[in-house]
Amino acid sequence: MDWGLFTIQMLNGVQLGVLLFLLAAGLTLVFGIMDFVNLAHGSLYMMGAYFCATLVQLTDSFVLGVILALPLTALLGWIVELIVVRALYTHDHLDHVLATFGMILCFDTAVDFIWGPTGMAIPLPEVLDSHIDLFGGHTFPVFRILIISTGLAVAGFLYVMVSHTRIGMLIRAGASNRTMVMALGVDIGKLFALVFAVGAALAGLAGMLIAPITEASIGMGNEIIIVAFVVIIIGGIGSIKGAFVAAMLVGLIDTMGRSFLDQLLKVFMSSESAETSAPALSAMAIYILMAMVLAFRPQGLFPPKVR
Amino acid sequence: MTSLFRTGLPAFVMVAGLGFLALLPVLAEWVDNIFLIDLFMRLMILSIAAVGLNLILGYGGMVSFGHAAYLVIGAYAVGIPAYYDIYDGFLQFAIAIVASAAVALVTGAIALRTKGVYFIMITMAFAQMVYFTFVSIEEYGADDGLTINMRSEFAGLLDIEDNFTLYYFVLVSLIAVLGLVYRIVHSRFGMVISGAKGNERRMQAIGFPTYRYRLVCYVISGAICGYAGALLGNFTNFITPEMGDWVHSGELIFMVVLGGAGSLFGPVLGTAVFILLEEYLSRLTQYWHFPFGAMLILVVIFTRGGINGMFRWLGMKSGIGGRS
Amino acid sequence: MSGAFLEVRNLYKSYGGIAATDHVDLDVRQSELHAIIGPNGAGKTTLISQLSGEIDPDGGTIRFDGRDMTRTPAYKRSLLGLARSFQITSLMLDMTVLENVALAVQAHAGHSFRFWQAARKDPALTEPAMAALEAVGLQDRANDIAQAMSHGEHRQLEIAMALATNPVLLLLDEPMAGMGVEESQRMVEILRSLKGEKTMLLIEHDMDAVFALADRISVLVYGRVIATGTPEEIRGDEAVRRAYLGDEVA
Amino acid sequence: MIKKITALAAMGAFLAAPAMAADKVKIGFVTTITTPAGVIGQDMVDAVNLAMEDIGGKMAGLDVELIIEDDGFKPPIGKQKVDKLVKKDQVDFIGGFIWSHVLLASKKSALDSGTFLISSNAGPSQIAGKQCDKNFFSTSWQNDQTPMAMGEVLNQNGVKSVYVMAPNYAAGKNMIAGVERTFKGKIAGRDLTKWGKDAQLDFSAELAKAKASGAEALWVFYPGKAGGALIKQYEQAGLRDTMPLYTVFTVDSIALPKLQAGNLAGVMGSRNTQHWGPDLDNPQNKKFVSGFKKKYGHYPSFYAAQSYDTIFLIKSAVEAVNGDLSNKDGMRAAMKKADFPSTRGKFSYGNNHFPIQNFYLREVVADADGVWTTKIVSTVMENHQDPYAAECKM
Repeated sequence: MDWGLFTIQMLNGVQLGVLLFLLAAGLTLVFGIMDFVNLAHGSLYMMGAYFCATLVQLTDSFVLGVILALPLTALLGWIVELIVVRALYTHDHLDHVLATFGMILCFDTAVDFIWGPTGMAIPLPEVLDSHIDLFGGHTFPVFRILIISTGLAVAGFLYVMVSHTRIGMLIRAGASNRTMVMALGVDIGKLFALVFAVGAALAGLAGMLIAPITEASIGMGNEIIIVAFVVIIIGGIGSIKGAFVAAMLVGLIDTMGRSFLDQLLKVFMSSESAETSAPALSAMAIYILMAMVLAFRPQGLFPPKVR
Repeated sequence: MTSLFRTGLPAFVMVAGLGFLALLPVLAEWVDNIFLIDLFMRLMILSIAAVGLNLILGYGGMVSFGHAAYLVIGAYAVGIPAYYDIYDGFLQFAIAIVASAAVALVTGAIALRTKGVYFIMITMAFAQMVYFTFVSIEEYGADDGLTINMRSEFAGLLDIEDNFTLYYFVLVSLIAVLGLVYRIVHSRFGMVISGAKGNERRMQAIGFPTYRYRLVCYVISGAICGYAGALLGNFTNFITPEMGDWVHSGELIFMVVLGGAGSLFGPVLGTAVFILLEEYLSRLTQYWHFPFGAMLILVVIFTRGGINGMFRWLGMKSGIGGRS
Repeated sequence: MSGAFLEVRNLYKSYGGIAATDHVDLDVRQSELHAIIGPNGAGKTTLISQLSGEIDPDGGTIRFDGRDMTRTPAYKRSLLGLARSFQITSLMLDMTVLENVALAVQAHAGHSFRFWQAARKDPALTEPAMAALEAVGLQDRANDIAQAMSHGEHRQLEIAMALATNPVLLLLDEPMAGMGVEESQRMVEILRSLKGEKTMLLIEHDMDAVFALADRISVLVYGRVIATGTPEEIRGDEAVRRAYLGDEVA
Repeated sequence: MIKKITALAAMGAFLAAPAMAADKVKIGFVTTITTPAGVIGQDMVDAVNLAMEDIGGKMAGLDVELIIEDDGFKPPIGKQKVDKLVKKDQVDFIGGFIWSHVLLASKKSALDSGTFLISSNAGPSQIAGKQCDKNFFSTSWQNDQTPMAMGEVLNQNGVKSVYVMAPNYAAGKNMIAGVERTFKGKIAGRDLTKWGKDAQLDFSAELAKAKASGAEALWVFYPGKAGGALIKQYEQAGLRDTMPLYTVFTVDSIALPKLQAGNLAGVMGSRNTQHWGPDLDNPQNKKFVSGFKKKYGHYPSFYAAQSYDTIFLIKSAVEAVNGDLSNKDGMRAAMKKADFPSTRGKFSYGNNHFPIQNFYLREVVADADGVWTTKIVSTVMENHQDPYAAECKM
């Protein structure tokens, strides 16, 4: 066993995990508090990436681009909540799925129309574009370290906010008992809009962090959103802690699968089939995990207490 | 007013619709556009799948977000034997039905333990597993798909190699599936299914082991989609795991809801609107997904119950193809 | 073994450390109408839900007609002759009145894995269903959608559905809740007409109805049975008076 | 009612479809317009439009009608579009096809109907070998050939071990087979990554594996946008100093502008193999490259060159039969001669209708205006025929 490689892959897994967490945090709050299924959450991830790419080109600064793109994505989220989502709260989950499916189509086409089909690269400043040396001749890209630390910082911030502030108290209460929050005389409409906008900004942030690696492109959110749903289902809908734990689990399983599963499969099958099957099987692993969790804990790992 | 599941379609509309479908190949020849046959064949095959999904979604209130998986299973039930030069249609279709039913039984047994959105997501998860299973099988083309060189053979009874014959085979299948679903939803079994949709707790309290009934219903629905998948494999002559992607499961739901969930002809209507819109909008502009998506949002926000609901919403007293 | 028709011993259920039913003992005799009263939050509905099998108790036993059914699933208890009505109206609202009752009949007419014959015109289902509707006076509304009916009629329909399963024991969870005076009066008449024929366990807040109907009464407070006896005995019981009746019945 | 209305509307629209005109050459062109891969399709469509202008919209005096269809990067959609072209539009030729799996899915529909099918890019081994067809022609190459050339280059550079990465689809597997065919050293490891609609673009785990494998060099095949992403991550992971990068179909005129915009200077001087280059010296290529740059403002890609060739190949066939489009045998025989001005210069067709042609080593350089492009360094394989031709019984 090459422990250096193992460590690097753990880091890669954690990096994927925090990215998923950023995406899942907003999703789980929106879902938990408003009981709203938002397939189009991935579109906000994409919009964040495109806003950021455009702003980085305009300002020539990655940091400035991100700082400006964040409120812009939040604003977009707020507008979406106002125009479309608000009208859907009284509908059932099936309607949510369909309407937000329609939103995905609209967002993807709008991006195609505005930015073209090519996709956009986000150039990084030199410091971030390099790598650091680890033990045993291994290296790790600086930017991925930035992703990990940003994700952990956001997780910490969310934890403090949810467990120690009044807004957080309302959010927790909302996730477990909606009527109670309304009984407290809180303007539920404002709370929803706020949570939706924050969720959008977090999704956008995830998009901004991945785009310098993979570029911003149309439909980039459509597959990862499904994984984000897997994360919040495993974690328990409405639970930030659950989202974090599940995101790490999923990130590590996926990355470790891609890294080591082919080696493992070669024990049983020809190396060629192993190389073809390994990526598919590691992608499948997270769904197996989810099915198992649901079979034994139908409410996920950390369901909010009262429901 | 006594019946719950009225077809609602005046007899002459149904006859006209079926008559149109029956005459279409002739019309297509006449206007020298045999592509119409392909278009309507695809429409009918997806209609069968939508009718199958409607059995659990519309009548049973179980929102399966993974029914495209059964299309894939059905299609590979034709494709894999064909890969080994086995073209016996009876065998292929039997495999399609049995395999989809078996997968539905296993996954349904787990999925039906959950409710609401958890059910939606777990059915999607199982569909993803099916998808990745076929992606991982190198022998049958993995991601690249599998070409089917010859269509199913029915021991001299029927030769569907010809598009004309296949077209009528599909049409008869559609009518048969509609008839089957009509019978099922009006039977005692169907009463239990729609009762459990209305109030599962109460159904248990009056003595129904609802889980078993729902599971059987889920299995029947999966088998119907598997059958549609076998037709699809024959029709396209080319199959890929991508047919089972979650987006296609979403589209199936859309077809059902668009036409009016829980009505006999609703899914057919919804599929027709979906396929024809797709065909025409995509011809008008490469940005056709935008109006398509916007329409979807508007339909959902302003109507409940699809096109049917839309007509009711517009003030037309009796909906079409569904109960009013 | 006391030989009671329904025998509950030591039944225990807690939520997050708070006991909803706290070691309840209860005997319901054959053919009696046994009422359970108690203040809000005393655990009455939790008790009934355990009896009907919707909630699993944490401990204790439930015996019905001599057999242990503490862990028997709800639908099986129904098939054994135990029927319940719900406190919050619980119907198949998008179906017609007749269909609601016919389903209850169907549940007890063998398995329903019958896929071909139309069920709605099956006299084997509709005739007993109509009879049950007549018993509660709803025969004229048979073909209306359940949703369209008044609250009082919903409660009557609840009873009709319970009756249609041909039960030997009826668990009635506040059948008169939210009813006007006239509607309550009707319900009392319906229950009176069933007395002697069916064994009934009645949870009710309407004390006039309870004392008019019940053969025996048990008083549940904070998940505990503090007294059981005839209406007169309960009226005279000091503990009950202190704990509960004192401010409600003068 | 609605059903009837829909049906009537459908009928009306279909009846209004243009009637067939016999005095027109109809060419269907299937490529990817939507999805991020649409950038390749756009380059191809641009080249086809340029070719149409250059021939004045006519072949043997007949008007040419071009019908462009989007395959959405998905094999089933590509097949549907081919069905439509064959049955509804009743085209005489179908060109295009970036992706091997789309071509494999579509070929039965086209060939069963007797329509000429011309691949402007994809060259899966199946069609070159056992499944070759008299009505199929390629204006590109067989998938294995370009990486075979690269294998030779690796040998020449004395590389002893290499780690290979490619997307998991028909062409990716062919490409790996190609490089392994000629490369004499050791394959230290292989990764096939998810492709298609949900293509994997984050290669962190794979690059870490490549590094840990101790291979001397990294060989990749990543067409389209994935190529840019891979090169970027290769740089970020600091592999440039330890593992030189060898690519096929990854660094091209589609990736380079973006790499230049992102100032990924590490790609400068990197080497790749190809049968063509914008600097290839022949009159047709000069006309094509300068015309393309003038019209669209950037260098054409090899996809564009092959698409341009496609139109000229068809033109040579139509002219050989003087516009008698029913004379399929005549047109086929004409195409077999490869008697048309090609951007790659003179070449001939093998028995399987794949070109027998040269492969060059190219290097990334800046041109006189500072624009990043490629320059041909040497010829790696001369008049090379693909290894599957022998399996083709034709």
